Amino acid sequence: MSTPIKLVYFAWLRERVGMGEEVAHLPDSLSTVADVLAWQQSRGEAYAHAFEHLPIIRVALDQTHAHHDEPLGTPAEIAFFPPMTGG
Amino acid sequence: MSTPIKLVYFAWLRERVGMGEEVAHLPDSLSTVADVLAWQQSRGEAYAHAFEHLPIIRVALDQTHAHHDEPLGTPAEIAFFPPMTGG
Amino acid sequence: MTTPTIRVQAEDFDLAAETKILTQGRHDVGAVASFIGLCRGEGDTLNALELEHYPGMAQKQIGTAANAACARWPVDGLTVIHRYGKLYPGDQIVMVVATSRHRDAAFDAARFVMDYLKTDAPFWKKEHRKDGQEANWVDARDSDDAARKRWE
Amino acid sequence: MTTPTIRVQAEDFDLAAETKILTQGRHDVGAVASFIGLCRGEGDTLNALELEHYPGMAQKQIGTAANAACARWPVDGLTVIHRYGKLYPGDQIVMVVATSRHRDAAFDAARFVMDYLKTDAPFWKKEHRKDGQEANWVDARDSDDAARKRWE
Repeated sequence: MSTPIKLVYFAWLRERVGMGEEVAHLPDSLSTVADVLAWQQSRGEAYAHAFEHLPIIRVALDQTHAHHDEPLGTPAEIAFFPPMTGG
Repeated sequence: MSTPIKLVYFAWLRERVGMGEEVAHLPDSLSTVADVLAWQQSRGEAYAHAFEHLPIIRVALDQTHAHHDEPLGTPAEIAFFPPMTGG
Repeated sequence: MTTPTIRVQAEDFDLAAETKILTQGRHDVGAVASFIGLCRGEGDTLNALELEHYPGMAQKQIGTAANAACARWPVDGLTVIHRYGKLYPGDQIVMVVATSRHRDAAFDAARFVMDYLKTDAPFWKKEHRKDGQEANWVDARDSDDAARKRWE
Repeated sequence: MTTPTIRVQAEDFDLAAETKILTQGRHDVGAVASFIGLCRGEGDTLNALELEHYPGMAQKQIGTAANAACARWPVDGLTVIHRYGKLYPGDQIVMVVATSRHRDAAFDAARFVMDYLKTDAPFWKKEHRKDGQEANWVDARDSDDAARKRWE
């Protein structure tokens, strides 16, 4: 089993998943950001709803923006959120 | 003889002419802004010095910028000044 | 290179006080460009705006934009403050102030930081309406992506 | 169309107070862009700056630029103040504040007014030096003409 990773959620992703953060063991088979997103979709109804429209979901690995096609690496924290609307 | 016109000077043009304003009778023959500038050059040493470098001298007719090739019209006030350096 | 000041906070801010910190006691600054973003009432339909942020990363992303501005233009001082939490119509949300010898650098740096912050800093706005309708998350604007791209 | 406020005065100004006049009691303003021009010390060589102006025409030219900005962008409020007389290093010379729903209009309007004012408003600066050398009139900068041209 892999090292546990902290997963954090913001805005409507947080609301749909039903929590702001969790600690999870990711399958060893996940090698890209896209793999992680596909895995999230498979984790039940709430996750499937939250991760329904993948193209609009942004991911940050250890607080750095990452494209879906980037390798996952070994982050301690993965964040999932919609496009940002600050300023 | 023509109507008297108020002539005003600013910055180093004012200093070279030796006064901030004067009232003068312009010759009837002057028909463009350039004509007025040439006339100023002919009015003695102080004016010749002030109006030495015509291309850098700006003119305003009744407080509106005028190019040297514009017709003089019948302004009540003509202003002469160097390029502006405000702001 | 100038080290920008970045703050992510719930409290209000004071542009005049922040400007004074950047200009006081130095006479090489000729230009101060600043920007304040305010919470709009949306035609009196908005009760409040809830600003969620990603602590740590919000500060980091604003810092990245601010450092890039200081590297790109001759900026003498740069301060960026972004609030989070519940804000009401008329409230201040964000401010940027940039100082420089000349105005072009100050204007460019302030605007650059605002454009990058809009698309790259992890903040999200939720609108609570006066009519009691369900609160909604504000959609990102395509024009903000376009604004960011003009600096590339 | 918005009617800008223009003042040409010897007295100092207060950007925060002028901003408050434009934003107070209205919740449709989302963006406030502002600029302040300060008197630089020129490496501690400047004693004072003397700002001469053409009364009447100075006000008129700033008004022309400000009205053009209000016609070109959706500006909600615009205030421009330019001082004249004797100013010292660190003193405020000029301010522009523009408000709008969105930031692009506010930034563009403020910068446009500054660029036009630099080349078209009848003000002249004379530098009085600390070393007692003869005072000199500041030369116009080519970069100011270029800045104005970018709006054409």
